[in-house]
Amino acid sequence: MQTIAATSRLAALAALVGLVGCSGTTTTTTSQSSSGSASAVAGATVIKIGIDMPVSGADASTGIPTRNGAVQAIEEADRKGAPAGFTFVAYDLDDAVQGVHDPAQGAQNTRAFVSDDAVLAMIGPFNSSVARAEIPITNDAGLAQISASATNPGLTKGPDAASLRTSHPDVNSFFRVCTTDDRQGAAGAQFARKLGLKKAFIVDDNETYGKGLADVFDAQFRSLGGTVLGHEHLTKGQTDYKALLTKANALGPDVIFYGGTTATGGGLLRKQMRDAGMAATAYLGGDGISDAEFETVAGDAANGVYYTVAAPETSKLPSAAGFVAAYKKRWSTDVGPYSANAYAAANIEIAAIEKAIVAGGAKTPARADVLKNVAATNGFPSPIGPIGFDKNGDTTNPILTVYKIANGKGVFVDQINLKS
Amino acid sequence: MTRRHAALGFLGLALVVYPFVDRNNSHVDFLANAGAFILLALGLNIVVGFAGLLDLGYAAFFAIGSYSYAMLASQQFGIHVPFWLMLLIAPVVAALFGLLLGAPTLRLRGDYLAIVTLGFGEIVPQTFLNLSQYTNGPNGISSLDQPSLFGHAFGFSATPYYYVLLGLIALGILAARNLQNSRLGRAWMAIREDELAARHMGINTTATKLAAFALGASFSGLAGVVYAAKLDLVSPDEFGFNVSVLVLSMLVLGGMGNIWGVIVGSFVLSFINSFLLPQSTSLAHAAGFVNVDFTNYRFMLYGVILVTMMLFRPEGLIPSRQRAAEFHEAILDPALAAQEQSEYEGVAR
Amino acid sequence: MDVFFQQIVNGLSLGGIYALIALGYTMVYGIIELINFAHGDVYTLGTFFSLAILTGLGVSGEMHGLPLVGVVLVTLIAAMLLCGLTGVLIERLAYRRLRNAPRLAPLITAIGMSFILENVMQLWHGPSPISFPEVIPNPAWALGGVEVSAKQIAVIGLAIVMMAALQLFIYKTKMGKAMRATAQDRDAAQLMGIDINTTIAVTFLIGSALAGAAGFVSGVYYGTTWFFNGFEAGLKAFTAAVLGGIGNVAGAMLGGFLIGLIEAIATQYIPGGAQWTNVVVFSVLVLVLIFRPSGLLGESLPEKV
Amino acid sequence: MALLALDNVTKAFGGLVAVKELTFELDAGGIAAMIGPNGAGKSTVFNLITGIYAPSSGSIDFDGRSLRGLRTNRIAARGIARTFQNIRLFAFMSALDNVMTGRHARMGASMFDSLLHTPRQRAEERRVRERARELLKFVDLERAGASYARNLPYGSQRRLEIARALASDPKLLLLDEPAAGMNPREKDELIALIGRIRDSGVTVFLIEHDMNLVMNVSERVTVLDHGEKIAEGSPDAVRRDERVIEAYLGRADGAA
Amino acid sequence: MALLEVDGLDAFYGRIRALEGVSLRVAQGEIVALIGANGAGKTTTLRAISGLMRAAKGHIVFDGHDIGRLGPAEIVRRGIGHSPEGRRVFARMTVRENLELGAFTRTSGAEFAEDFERVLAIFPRLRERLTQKSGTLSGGEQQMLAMARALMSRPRLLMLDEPSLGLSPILVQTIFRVIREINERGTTVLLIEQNARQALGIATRGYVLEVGKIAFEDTAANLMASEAVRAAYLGGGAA
Repeated sequence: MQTIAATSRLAALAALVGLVGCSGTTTTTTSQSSSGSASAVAGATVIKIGIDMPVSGADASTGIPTRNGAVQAIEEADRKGAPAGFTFVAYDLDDAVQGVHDPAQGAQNTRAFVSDDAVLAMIGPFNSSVARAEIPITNDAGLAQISASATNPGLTKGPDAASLRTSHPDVNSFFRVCTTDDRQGAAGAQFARKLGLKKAFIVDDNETYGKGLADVFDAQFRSLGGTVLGHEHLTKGQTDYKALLTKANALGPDVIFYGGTTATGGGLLRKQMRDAGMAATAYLGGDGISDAEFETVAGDAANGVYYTVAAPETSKLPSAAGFVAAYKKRWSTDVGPYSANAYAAANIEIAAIEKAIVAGGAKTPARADVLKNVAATNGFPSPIGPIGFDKNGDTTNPILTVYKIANGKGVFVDQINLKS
Repeated sequence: MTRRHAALGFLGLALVVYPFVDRNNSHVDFLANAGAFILLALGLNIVVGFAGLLDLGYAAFFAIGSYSYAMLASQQFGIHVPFWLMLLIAPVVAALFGLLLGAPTLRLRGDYLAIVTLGFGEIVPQTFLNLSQYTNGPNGISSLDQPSLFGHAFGFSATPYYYVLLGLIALGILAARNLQNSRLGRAWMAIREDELAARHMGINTTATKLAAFALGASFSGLAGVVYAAKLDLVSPDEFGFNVSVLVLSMLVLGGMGNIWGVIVGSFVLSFINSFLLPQSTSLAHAAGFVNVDFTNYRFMLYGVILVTMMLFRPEGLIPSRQRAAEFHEAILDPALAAQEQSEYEGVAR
Repeated sequence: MDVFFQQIVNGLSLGGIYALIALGYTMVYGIIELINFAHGDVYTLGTFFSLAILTGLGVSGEMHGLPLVGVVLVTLIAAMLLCGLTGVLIERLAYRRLRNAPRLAPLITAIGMSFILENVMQLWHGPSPISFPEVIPNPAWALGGVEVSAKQIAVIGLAIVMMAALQLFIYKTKMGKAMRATAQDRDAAQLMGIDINTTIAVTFLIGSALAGAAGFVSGVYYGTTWFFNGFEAGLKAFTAAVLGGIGNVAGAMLGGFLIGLIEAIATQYIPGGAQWTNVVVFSVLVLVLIFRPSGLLGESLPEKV
Repeated sequence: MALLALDNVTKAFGGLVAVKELTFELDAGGIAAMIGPNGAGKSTVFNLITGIYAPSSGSIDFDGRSLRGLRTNRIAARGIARTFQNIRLFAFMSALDNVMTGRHARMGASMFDSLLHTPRQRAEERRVRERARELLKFVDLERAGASYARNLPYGSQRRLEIARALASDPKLLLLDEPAAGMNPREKDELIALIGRIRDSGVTVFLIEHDMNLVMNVSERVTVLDHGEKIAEGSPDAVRRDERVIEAYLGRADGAA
Repeated sequence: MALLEVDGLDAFYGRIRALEGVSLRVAQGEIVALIGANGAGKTTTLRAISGLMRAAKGHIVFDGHDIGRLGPAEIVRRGIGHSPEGRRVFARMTVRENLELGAFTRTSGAEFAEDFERVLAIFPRLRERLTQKSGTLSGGEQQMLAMARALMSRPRLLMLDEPSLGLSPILVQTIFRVIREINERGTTVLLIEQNARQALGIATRGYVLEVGKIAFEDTAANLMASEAVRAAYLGGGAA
């Protein structure tokens, strides 16, 4: 008897999945048109652009502004008027679990995009480790995917990237509007040498992005004649780095290079350097520490820190001013380091979709057509300058910026264009 | 008996035809993921539900199963063991690790055992992360071999995995039921009830507990293989303490010791996790509450489930008769219980 | 050699925080044989409370002289009190009902409480790390090549003072004796006229208050925290309690300092040591439980007949 | 040759000597008893025989082989079964499952047999279930098979514990105060049951407080006081022994 | 009126009935012996009186007040001392600390000092062991400590559960002498003993428990002479 009861309850639940699943889809559709635009025409065909970002947890401070950039582009496009009979909506999902970006969650989100026929392109993810889980899926589905911020080189280049393109080895569906860590790491190493720093101690957070960045810096710094005294990986959740810093200090480094994010320890590491008697030692990191959080956590010790960002400085680009103002108006906060990137990425996809609609005689375009158009992007005007993609999906506009923190704010120091 | 068989048959049939009825791949994908967790829960149920050993590091065996597949069926070392063979190998590997951990620790008292397993659960993924020369560290191992059946590759559709899991769960249920009604199953129950008396029945308590550990681990290893193949990736941060607690919550919610309870518990929690919370979040966002994210509070939910269930219905929603009785009637005279406990601890070595 | 001694200082100051948390674990385990999983989160809550109090006092920067002493005392005591009350509340709501239930039940409840507390903190301050004002000036002194900062001295000192006070309390006061008696034999304690509900509540009060003190210290020392901070710290503190001999106050202190030292020494002397600290610490836990479950200072009682 | 032989066995806990230089033999067949006041060390003797404690000195032989160093489960497999002073049934298992568990040591099903329910395993289960039913019948519990052990009346629990012990086909059955808490009618039934067990060829060795029962069933009595053997012999002889009376009722002059 | 009156007590362990309608009374100044075989329910009766377990039915009236619903701590405060079976001294605490705990409900330091001296006068052996951990005491010393500890609450009724258990004959004599001494100093005693002759030897009256029920109740002298009691212990005598 008990088994029967159990079985029937199980069956009822199974039925419920179907129900909620269906209703879920419909509600999402209707609701998103409202979030997309008030001018959405009733009965218009909905085209969705998937957005996958970590918008909760430790990554939220950079994930949310990035998502906002993409959402803003979609809203603007819709307001401006999508091609007749169509309306654009954002379909955004969170890939953070328990406050930390999660590859499995990202993969699940991507599957949700792929299985929704209305999704013609996607933006995201934020993190490289998540991208690794997603690329095989978009590759399989032929869904154009542009990341604003995933900088790990292996996502687009070399055997690593090839291994991610499982289903269609000849087709690339993953693009990014940021430069890669090899460029960022190289830029960091160049800049460090330019400052005359000879001996580096490298610390990374043992995550895809941080370790990747640190590994490139490690190699580049050596090849530029520097000495690497040590290279250590942090344990997640650790808060006390004094022992590690004591170990580093004993070797007498000129600079601590940190590969990782503020959330994974970048700010604390800097803060504790002073306690470990290393206040005078230089500290250099990547874009992972390019957030306000870093200044908050490190406090006074933040001053003097250098970091690179894999994007041009928006204030230096006249094309950015309009975006920055609009962003502030829409979200009532300042732009994040990757907001403009995401905005640009979304616009590239929207343009590709519109082009496909026009070419296809106002029918809902196929994903393959959209993908083709995205891949063909060249000299696309954006707040971060003209954008084009090379055959790997990387931007042809590899401009990096170096900042130095002074009085608790990042100040432009140098712009490095690696194309030259 | 016939009604029960009919109900089961109907359920089975419904599950088999489901992907043909619901063409939404994300639903099938969800069900396949839920299936992996059902498999995990069935395994943990052997350890916690049957043998009464609290294992807080169960995700470690999941990791071991996943990494076995990733290392033995990918470009990583150029080894390409077929998926179907891995379904045999990985459970054995996981079981061996279960023995390795269990052998020295199973004489510990229940709560100490829980902590040791928790420690083990922390060490294993950290080790996979740190040994980056073999595991690619934080990047994990990607592009694993795609299973294929009669020349048809599984690809990225969830449907084939859904069927594989359906089959494995059916086998898992069968295995769990067989175990429960056997010499070994009785020995587990006996140990849970009274370890000292069990020894007097000629039961080798250490070996019997080890068997539970190894068998539970093997389920986890099996789930790991399928999960890794389906995700096409393993990375060290998928196997943390929260996964162990999630599976434990499934057991607590459904009813420890009851196979159907455990299945329902894991299904309900998977459903809430992967469907209800994200969908409600979307709804909230649509309604203008853009900063609401219900998925953030899934762990709050686990916590509430664990606490309220233990306080008010410790036997779970669909309890095993025996467990229900234990929780509700076992509150004997506390002094007597304490005395017996100390008496027993005095003699146990 | 300087590096070695520097690491000793690093290890001791890290261990001081573990020790303070471990005291609560050991007390609660001693009296009701429950691994109070939520204890690590009460510790984090201590940092959260301290931050709220400092914000309430309008403190956002370094203080000096008398105001410093006043602010530190007020914050410390208030955080301890609030954490203590939280502990009592947890015991009352979640554990008391299960005092005679099968052992798994309270342990599972404790895990649940831990998750609930973490999420409450997440609701409170969001999921990102939050920063803690620099209240205490932090001069450092070089002692023959070894750098010791004021905060490090404060951490180690506070841990030792707290433990000494706790020892005094447990051995010299009536309530302390009631706690020890209840820990050894609950029935016999009742026959002495000891109200065990009160005694257990007081144990939670004190243990949680010590975690609150640790939370305050950690806020001042690291200047940051986040809602999930307590999980790992709690686990390590529990390891410390087990290493020292669970139920033993001095053992918890010893274990805490040892775990801190092990972490520091492992970082220094294992190549790439920073990424192995957790593995090393949890291996210690596993090994201690296997080979010496009674811990370093644990008493092995004469066998009961 | 003796079935069970204790030779100069001493067991000390810390400073406390619970059993002191105890020597006695038990022949196969028949019913023997060990009596003595509370705390005399009787249960300790059982715990020594069943391997819960290791003797501090001395040796225990069973069926011609030493039990030294054997763990409890191995000793049970050798053919010594027991019941407990404070009933230790598997409270939340059915009576039938309790008895079937008692058969554990005589069953051959491996983990894989259990997992796969091999034909061999199924045949064995059938046999064991059949045997368990017989045993329940043997102790007059044939209708209690499906009940949880703990839901049975006290007297039935005692008998169930005996059935469980008998399930392993022991050569020697140790009964630790089997009549404790029983009413006179239950005691009579118990006496009859113990007789039937003896008749089935199992040697019975019991600890008992109830002298009536001891005198009625046992052929040989060993008296323990303060861990030492103070008398041994037929029930009648033991009952008349001054030291025994003194040990039990206390010294007469103590009352004065 | 009796100091303690127990009326129709029923108690259960799980579903097993341990006591069935147990009634007994102890008058001021008496020593009452409660005897019976193992498992008869003697310890359960004491545990119910001191509040360690709750009776399912019946009344327990102490000094005119119903104490059946009170917690053990309050019952101690009202004047019932209970030295439990198996001594249950706090093994990891010193003898002195054990005695201090015995006086837990008392607040007056002066009274404490007085009682401390009084108790040590009764048990001079304990004085030599004051700083020793009580777990290291011999069985007899532990028994003395358990009794001394119970006396430290200055109880009006002292309940002793098997005080002679496991003690050598010579120590048994001492213990019984002390019980009588305590009684003579004004404390009423309820005594559980398996050493029936000894117990009845010092008791005023006695009760015989059999399987959870009171089987006999009489003056100690009558019970001692009774064949039924003899039968209950040695068996066969009446047959």
